Parts: sequence; C-alpha cells; structure tokens
Amino acid sequence: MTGYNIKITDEIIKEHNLKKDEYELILKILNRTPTIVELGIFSAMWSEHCSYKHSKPVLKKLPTKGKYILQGPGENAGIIHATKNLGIAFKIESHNHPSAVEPFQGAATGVGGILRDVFTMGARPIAVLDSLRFGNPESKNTQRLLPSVVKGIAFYGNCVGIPTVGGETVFEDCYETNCLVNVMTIGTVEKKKIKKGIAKGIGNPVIYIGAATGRDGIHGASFASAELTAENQERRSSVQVADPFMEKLLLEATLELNDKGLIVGIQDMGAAGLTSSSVEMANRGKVGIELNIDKVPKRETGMNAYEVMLSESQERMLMITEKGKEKKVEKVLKKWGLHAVTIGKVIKKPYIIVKEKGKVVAEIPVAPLADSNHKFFPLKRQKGIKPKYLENINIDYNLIPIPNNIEDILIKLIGSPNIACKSEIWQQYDHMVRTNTWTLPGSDSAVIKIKGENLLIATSVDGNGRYTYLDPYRGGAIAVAEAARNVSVSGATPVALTNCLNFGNPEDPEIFYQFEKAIEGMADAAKILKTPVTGGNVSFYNEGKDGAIYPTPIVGMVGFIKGTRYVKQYFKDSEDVILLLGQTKDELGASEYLKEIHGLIKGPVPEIDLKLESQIQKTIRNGIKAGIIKSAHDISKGGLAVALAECCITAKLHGEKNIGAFIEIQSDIRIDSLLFGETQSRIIITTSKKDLNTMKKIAAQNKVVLTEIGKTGGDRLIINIDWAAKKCSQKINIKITDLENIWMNGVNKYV
Amino acid sequence: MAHAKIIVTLKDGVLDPQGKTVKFALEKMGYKNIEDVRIGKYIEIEIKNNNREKLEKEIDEICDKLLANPNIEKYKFSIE
Amino acid sequence: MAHAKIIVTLKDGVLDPQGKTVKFALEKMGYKNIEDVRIGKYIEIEIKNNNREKLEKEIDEICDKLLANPNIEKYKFSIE
Amino acid sequence: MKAGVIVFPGSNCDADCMWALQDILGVNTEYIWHENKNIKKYDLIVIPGGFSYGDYLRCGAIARFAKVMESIQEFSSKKNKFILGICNGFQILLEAGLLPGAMLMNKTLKFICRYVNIVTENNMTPFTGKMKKGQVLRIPIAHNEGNYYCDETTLNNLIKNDCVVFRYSDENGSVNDNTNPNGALYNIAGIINKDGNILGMMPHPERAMIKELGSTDGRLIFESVIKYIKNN
Ligand SMILES: Nc1ncnc2c1ncn2[C@@H]1O[C@H](COP(=O)(O)OP(=O)(O)O)[C@@H](O)[C@H]1O
Ligand SMILES: [Mg+2]
Repeated sequence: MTGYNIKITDEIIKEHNLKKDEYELILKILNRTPTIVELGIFSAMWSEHCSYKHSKPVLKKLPTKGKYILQGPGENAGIIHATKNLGIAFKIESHNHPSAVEPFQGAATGVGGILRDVFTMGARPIAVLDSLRFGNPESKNTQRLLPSVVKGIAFYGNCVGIPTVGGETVFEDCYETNCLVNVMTIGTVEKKKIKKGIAKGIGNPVIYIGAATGRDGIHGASFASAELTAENQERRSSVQVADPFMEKLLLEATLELNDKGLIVGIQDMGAAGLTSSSVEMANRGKVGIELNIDKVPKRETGMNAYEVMLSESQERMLMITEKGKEKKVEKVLKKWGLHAVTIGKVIKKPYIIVKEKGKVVAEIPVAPLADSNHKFFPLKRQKGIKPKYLENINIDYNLIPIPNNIEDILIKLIGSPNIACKSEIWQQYDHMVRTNTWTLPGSDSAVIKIKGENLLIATSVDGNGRYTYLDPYRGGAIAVAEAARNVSVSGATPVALTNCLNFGNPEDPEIFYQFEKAIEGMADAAKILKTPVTGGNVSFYNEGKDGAIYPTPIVGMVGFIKGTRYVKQYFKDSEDVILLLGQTKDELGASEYLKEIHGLIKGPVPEIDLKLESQIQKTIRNGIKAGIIKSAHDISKGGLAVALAECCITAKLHGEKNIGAFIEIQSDIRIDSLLFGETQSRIIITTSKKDLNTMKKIAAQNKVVLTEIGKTGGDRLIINIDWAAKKCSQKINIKITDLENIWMNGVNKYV
Repeated sequence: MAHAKIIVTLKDGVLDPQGKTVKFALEKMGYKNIEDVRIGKYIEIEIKNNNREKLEKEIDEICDKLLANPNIEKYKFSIE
Repeated sequence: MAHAKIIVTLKDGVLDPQGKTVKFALEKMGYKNIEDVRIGKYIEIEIKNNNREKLEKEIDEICDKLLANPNIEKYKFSIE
Repeated sequence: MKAGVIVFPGSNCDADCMWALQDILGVNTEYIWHENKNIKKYDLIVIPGGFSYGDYLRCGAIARFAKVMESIQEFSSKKNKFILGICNGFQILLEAGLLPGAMLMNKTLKFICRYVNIVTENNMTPFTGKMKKGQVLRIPIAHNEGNYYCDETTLNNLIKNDCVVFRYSDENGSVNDNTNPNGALYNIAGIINKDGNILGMMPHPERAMIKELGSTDGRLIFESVIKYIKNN
C-alpha cells in the first residue's frame, strides 16, 4: 500500500471535511491508517452530497410506493409506469454552489449531470425544467448570476437537443450570494430496456466512456457540502467546463449500447466521479470492483490516483459489460467518435480496490462507504429545535390599512419580480425541439406529447421558500399541492414527484427543524394527493454571507393525460363564463402583496386542507375530461386579481389573442385578502355558457364550491367589488395591453 | 488614439471542448500531425488616451472585470 | 514541435454584434473613451513538423479551409 | 419519391424532420449517416437543425467536411434533386458554399426560440409553390447565430435573381427592423440558389406541422417540394 509518503495529519483530515468521530470509524473499518487515496474516497463518499448522512433518516418519512411506481428512490432516477411498454424516468438535481461561483459553467454542467442521471437508466431525455432562485433582480450579484445561469442552461440543453419546457424563477434577498439552480429531466424508456447502476458478474469488465479525466472539481462533493464563504471560494480547484456536444455523443452512444444489449450496469460519474460511481455500483451488486488508474484516460499529465478518483470532470460514464463483449462496445462508441476503455473488473470480494503502477493504493470494503445501514456508516441522528424567529412571525392585521387603490396595487404586483413574465428566460431555451411541446412555457404546466402512445404528460416545478421559512410544514405541503395543482389544471392526473431540498447547514438544529417539518408537510401532501416520491436530491449548506437561505423544497411533478384533452391557462374566447373553484379566505400572510406593497415577510402562511385540495383537483380534471372547460389557471402568487390578469394577458405568448374580462364579486372579507391573498386550493376556469350547468354538477358531485364571477371579453380587465361589510365598492378598470406591458417588462429587462 | 490587442485563453488544465473538437476535425481532414488545439478570444479595443501608464491599468481592469472570466481564463495584452 | 498562433478577425465592414455589446457594456461601466471593440478568435495549434516552409503552407491551408470563414473573416498567424 | 435526413454528430432536429416527412406527410424517408456518400437514390435531402459538432468554432464549419457533403455537391447539380437546409442545415450550406453569405451571432447575443412571421417573397420556387406571393407563415425559430450577412454585391444579386425566399415580417407581411428578431441583413430568413433546388432557411418548418404545436404553416414548404418532385 503506498501513500505517496503523505502522513495523515489532523490538518489533512480536517481539509477532507471529516469529523473526528468519522475518522475513528475509518480506523475501525480499515484496522489501520488510511492512505491518502483512501482518505479521499471516504471523504467523498461520506460527504453530505453523496452519503445523505444528515437527511436519510428524515427522508424515510416520504411515501415512495404506489401503483405507478416502477423504480423508487435509490437509483440514478425514478421511473413510473406510463403505458404497457413505456416508463417515464425523471429526477431533479441542484447545482447551487457551482453556479454561485461560476454561473455559466455551473448551470450548464448542472443540466449535463441530470441528463446523464436519466439516460443512464436507459431512458431518452425528452424534457428539462429549471427552478431558479436569485437575490434582488437589481442587485449587482443577481445581474452577474441571472443572465449567465440562463445562458448556461440554454447552452447545454439546446445543444444536446432536449427542450427546456418549463420552470420557475423567484427572487428573494436570501438567495443573494447563494443562488439556487435546480434542474429536472424527464425521459422515456421501454420497460424492458431499463438499466441500473449495478455491478454484476464476477470478472466482467468495467468500462470507462466519455471525456478524459482532468483535475476539474476535485473535492467537488465535499465542496458542495461546505458553506460558501469568501475564504473557501479561494479553495475551489479548477472549474468544471461543460461540453454539451460530448454529452450528446455520450447520450446517443449509451442508448445504442442499450439497444444492442451490451449494458450490464451503468452509472454516470457525477459528484465524486469515479469513486462514487464504482462504489455505488459495487454496493448495489454486493460485489467489489478493482480499478487500474493507469488505464483511465487522462487529460492532464502527471495525474495520480488521488486526483483521478476524486476528479469531477464532466461527461463521463462507467459501465459494466459482459466479458468478451468489449469489442462490440468499442465499435458502438467508435461510431460516435468516442472510446471505450476497460479500466477494471468486477471482483467477488466486496471491496473497492485501486491500483496504480502495479501497486494497491486503496482497498476499502464497499458497504460502510455506501450502505447507510452499515454499522460503521456515519449516519447522523439529529433532532431539530424550533427556531426562535418562528415565535413572532405572524402579522397583526390591524396594522395593515385596508387599501383604496386596488388598481395601483394590481399594477405594482403584476410587474413585480416574482410575478412578471419570464419569457426572456424561457425563450433562450429551445423549448420546441423534439416537436412534442403542446403547451409551451408560460402556462401552469408544460404539456408534452408522447409520440406513438395515447398519452400526454404534464409537468411543473414548484416551491415557495418564503412559505417554508414562515411555516416549514405548510411550506412543504403547499409545494407538493401547488405542483400537483399546476399539473391538474392542464387536465393531467399527477402521479409522482421528485424533490430537490435546498436548505442551510443541517448541523444547526434550527435548520434541521425546518428540514424535518418541511419533509413532514411534503410527506402528508404526497400521501393524500397520491403522488409518491421517486427520488430527489438534498442540497444542504446553502448559506451566504447573510446566513441561511429560506428553506426551499422544490417539487417536480409529473402527471398523465390519457387521450388529448388538455387546456391552457389563458382565456380562450369572448363571452365565456368565468368561474372560481374553491373559496377565498381572509389570508394575507406570506403573500407577494405583503412583501411588495408593505415590505413585510410575515405569516401566517395560508392554510392547506389537503382533502379539499384533492377534491378541487379532481373537479378540475373531471371538467377537462368532460371537454367543457376551456381554460384553467390556479391562483398562486399575487392572489385572485393577479391570476385573473394572467388569464387575460398570457394568450399572446402562445400565439393567440389576449382577451379581457368583466368580473363582479360580492364579499365581506378584507378587499386585499380577497384580491391579493394567497388562499390555497383555488382555480379560475372558463366554460361556455351552455356548459355552465354541467360544470356546476361536477363541482357539486365533488362537494366543492364553484362561483360564477364574471365573463370574458373586451380589451379591459374590469373587477367590481361589492364589499357588503362596509357597504362600499371598489373598481379595477384597466386596459389589458397596459397590464401586459408592465408584466412583460418587470423581469425581462434584467435577463 | 491607442490600440489594445488582448488575448484571452483558458487557464492550463481547463477543458477546451472547442479545441478538442477542432483537433478531431483536423485529424479527420487528414492533418495527422496536430498535437493540440486550444481556442481563445482575441479582442481589439480602440481607445482614446494619452497617458500610457493609465491606459495599461485601464485595459488590465477591463480584462479582469469584463473580458476574461477569472474562474477559467487568463489574458495578456499589448498596446500600440 | 512547432506552435502556430492564429488570429481570426471579422473583416472590416462586417458588423460585430459581440464587439458592439462589449463596447456598450464598457461605456455603462464608465469607460467613456472607448472608440471601438472588435472580437475575434485566437487559436493555438501545437503541431509536429520540421519543415518550416511546408508548415507555413499547412497552417495557411487550415486557416483558409476551416478556422476562418473567408466570407466574413480574415486571419493571420505566426509560427514559433 | 424518397427523402433523406442527414445525421451529423450533434444534429438534434433529425428525428423531427423524419417525423414531419414520414409520419405526418407519409413520405418514404431514411436517415443518412454523415459518413455515407451514396445518396443518389434520394429526391429530397434535408439537412436538419441542431448543433453539428457542438457548433464549436463556427456553426456548420466542421460538418461541411463530412463525407456526405462531398456527394452533396454532385447531388445538387443533378436535375430534380432538392436540398432543404434548416437552421444548422442552412448554416452548413453557407459554410459549404452551396448558398452565399454567412451567419453572425444574433444581434441580441442570445439564443432565441419563439414563433416568428415570415413573408413569402418568391412563390415560384419548388419549395413555395403552394403559397401565394406575400403569404405570411408562422414558423418558429431557435438559434443563436441566425443573423444573416453577405456583402452588398451578393445581396444585390440575391434580390435581383429573386433568391430571397423568406423575410422576417409582421403578421401582415410588412418588413421592418421591429420584425427582425436577429439582425439579419434585409430581414433574410431563407434564400435559394439560382437553380432553385437548394433552399436554406433559419425557421423550423418541421416544428409547425400540427395545430397542437401552434401552426401548420411548415407543411406548405414540405408539401410544395413534394408536389413538385412528384409532378416532374
Ligand atoms: N426559469 C424558467 N425556465 C422555464 N420556464 C420558466 C422559468 N421561469 C418561469 N417559467 C415559466 O413561466 C410560467 C410562469 O411561472 P410561474 O409564475 O412559476 O407559474 P406558476 O405560478 O403556475 O407556478 C411557467 O409556465 C413557467 O414554465
Ligand atoms: Mg400555476
């Protein structure tokens, strides 16, 4: 065993982000001092990023079973049953820290990583979604990050030729230095061609394909698990540069290898590169892998085993084929201008063995590296403590004057960063390639045709950090509910979700509390809405110079539409009836209104009745299935008035005519709650007059409240409020072209 | 009037997908003797300035702030 | 082993949208004395070759065929 | 008739062109691998969009040296053989010198994916026979380098010879700077060679084939050339 004569000092252990007790576990596992290569491997595998050592016990609360689940958590991506022969693979992942340091390459490589997670399963990626968080759009840092992140995502996804069909973009000060870049990929796979990241067959060759290994991102995994401070920004090793063309070749080659039956097991080299891919594959197969570092294709001279094992160079895959089929593998790769290099073999002894120049430089049992049930695995069992700030978090309604300028408020809100149009972002993404995008970005969810099948899928990514900050449980639950609702309003039945959990430092018990509660909320919502979790990603240590970000769980939802009945969010025709499904409550807390108009980040977060939510969503789906709903839009940020405005002004981006509306509402709750409050489980729908009664029947059957509130037509949005309690009325009467202009310019000018 | 000629290249060790692909293309075109190709940017700035020293500082600043991405690129320049 | 250093620039008169944008950005950053910015490519080729003359011809050919588009670009190179 | 869709490493609209021709229009269509030089059997060859060789160096610069491109020259000189270059395909045709001019980066310096209107300037070509002169088509663009450029003489020749087939316009067909998404000279969206058998265009007709995708105007282009081939 060689150790490059490097002595393992306390200093070195600390540099590897290993705690003292963790190092003791290493000594127990090895019964000797580790070599530097071994220390590197432990450090990478036990980093939060790879090990989920803080989150695993909590994640167990999430429901993962259901009739649609074909592959639950544990693989590179989850898979659901779509049709008799077809599965849908999907997964979301974060690339927050790399993007904060180097926005273009960080975001681009983020797309690359999640694409590989999906095609590694044997699936062809068909869609990408992105969920982005930045600080104030006017800040210097946001101006540095936002345009480059968007360009990076565009650069990668467009080049590989996977449409980016949806996403969300949110601005809050807490993300100022620690932006969030979460990317989700969806793919289709023939069920009989599903592949897993498993090593099998003693003696089978371990084959390396894709880009050569450089010194990029060494320690990337442990870096992603450390807080971002000015000091350790210096510590980063060279940035990973994205090569989407290589990815495209790798994608086509991998799928062709799979079609030809040449893959036994396969995994992309993501975080912790060769280390995690080989260890995880060996662990799943309960076998060992022996690697010969000298064989690994290297881009730079003088790279040693330590560097090779820990490099995070992009666009690389590790696969196992059957012994004797190496030539066939090589032939496929050659067609795509790539090489296959045998760098090791599957062995019986369940160890990861690394050889360099004929010498063994690492020899570690696989289980304690990767199996969280192993007695020496450094699982953290923590308990959260309710954060102090939550004690005094709710507004006193009496301090908020009832406004008498509701039209000004609507105008301000429609142009505010979190509500304004994001077309300058999504038009940089090729969202049409593959000719399946039936609903373009700019509606509640993207609707994608699965060619050759009687199937459409609808998908949306959603999360509300502010809600989760103010009420972790509700925030988690609402993230699931809203994602499902966005899918339902297109006519799809939500069937499963993937989640990306962006939080601060989990070693802080108050942060851990946020995490636990948010997961509980998500778990309850996912159970009641029957959308189990197929996998996801945890991103901790999202802390900038002003402390932790808002806890930000992001949900990526996938739903199915059998047949072709689907709707979009904007008004279709004049003279249609506008209906409100659900009921508005006196809820102002956590709203965009409070933030934008009153400068307040205060609760309470709107209540969420998950049973009711489920009924509401069922109602809308039934209506769409019955073919009587012409448009449907859920009410979210900005409340009822903003949602109505959006119904009036979003047609144009979809190539249709914007249509005004005339609304009349009688109510006795506060006018600002009524128009701008963010009560959950509400949807604006339109039907033609003749279908009104049928729609009412459907609502009654599902025991939900349906109220006629107006009709479509004209070129203005007119809202008349008859406020019974105070015996007075207020009016909004504004040209929709004016609304449209303000909405179009709020954010687009910053991109 | 002065002319600044700036060359921005990738730092050593940083992957250069463009260079790699161009090398591949050249090999396919029959140029078998190519060892390496690296692609960078070339920028010419025409600038009004009489004070040579100030000018150097200014160009250096411009490179550092805008033209080169310090995470992955380095630069050099000459002024005529 | 020889090093060819190649500079590819847009021909005079061809609009340079990138250069224009950089100029604009520089002005916004307060550099008021910028007259013009033009952006081109810088390519380094490492090539095995002993015969200097043949090498020059080869690089010229590579530039002409692949590295520059003669419709819009011109090039020059030096060999070390 | 038989159509072929060339596949370069990095092509990514190849499957869409196949779908448009084969599934939607029922044309017998095959993929042509970029190393295949045997293309005589095809009547129509589509060079699809995407990022051949990553569009590294310059869009289309590397693809033009592919083996298939050696036969394309000859193919295009034969009677009744047609080439349609879409987006990256158009860029490749320019790089190969089969059409004049070059592409610069969009004036916005951004990739643009959205529907645009283009007006049919010349409806006498094999690719535009089903349209009226001045007819406006709604077809999406998706590119980073679609800012068409050529020198003045070339432009004058293009105009004089009626080689400008499509120009970016508004929905009524009027052409001005506001209807120019990318800065293209003379709002050029598509040009044809003098012989009338090679059309290059930036917009993606294969993306405008069914109403669910937002427009069916793309069909007109394919249908025109199919009809022409069948009638000749
Ligand atoms: N970063 C982005 N990438 C792609 N699409 C985006 C992005 N940000 C916003 N969008 C699109 O803009 C529309 C509005 O987004 P959002 O306000 O989050 O909708 P909702 O409230 O229904 O969740 C959606 O169709 C979404 O797909
Ligand atoms: Mg919505």
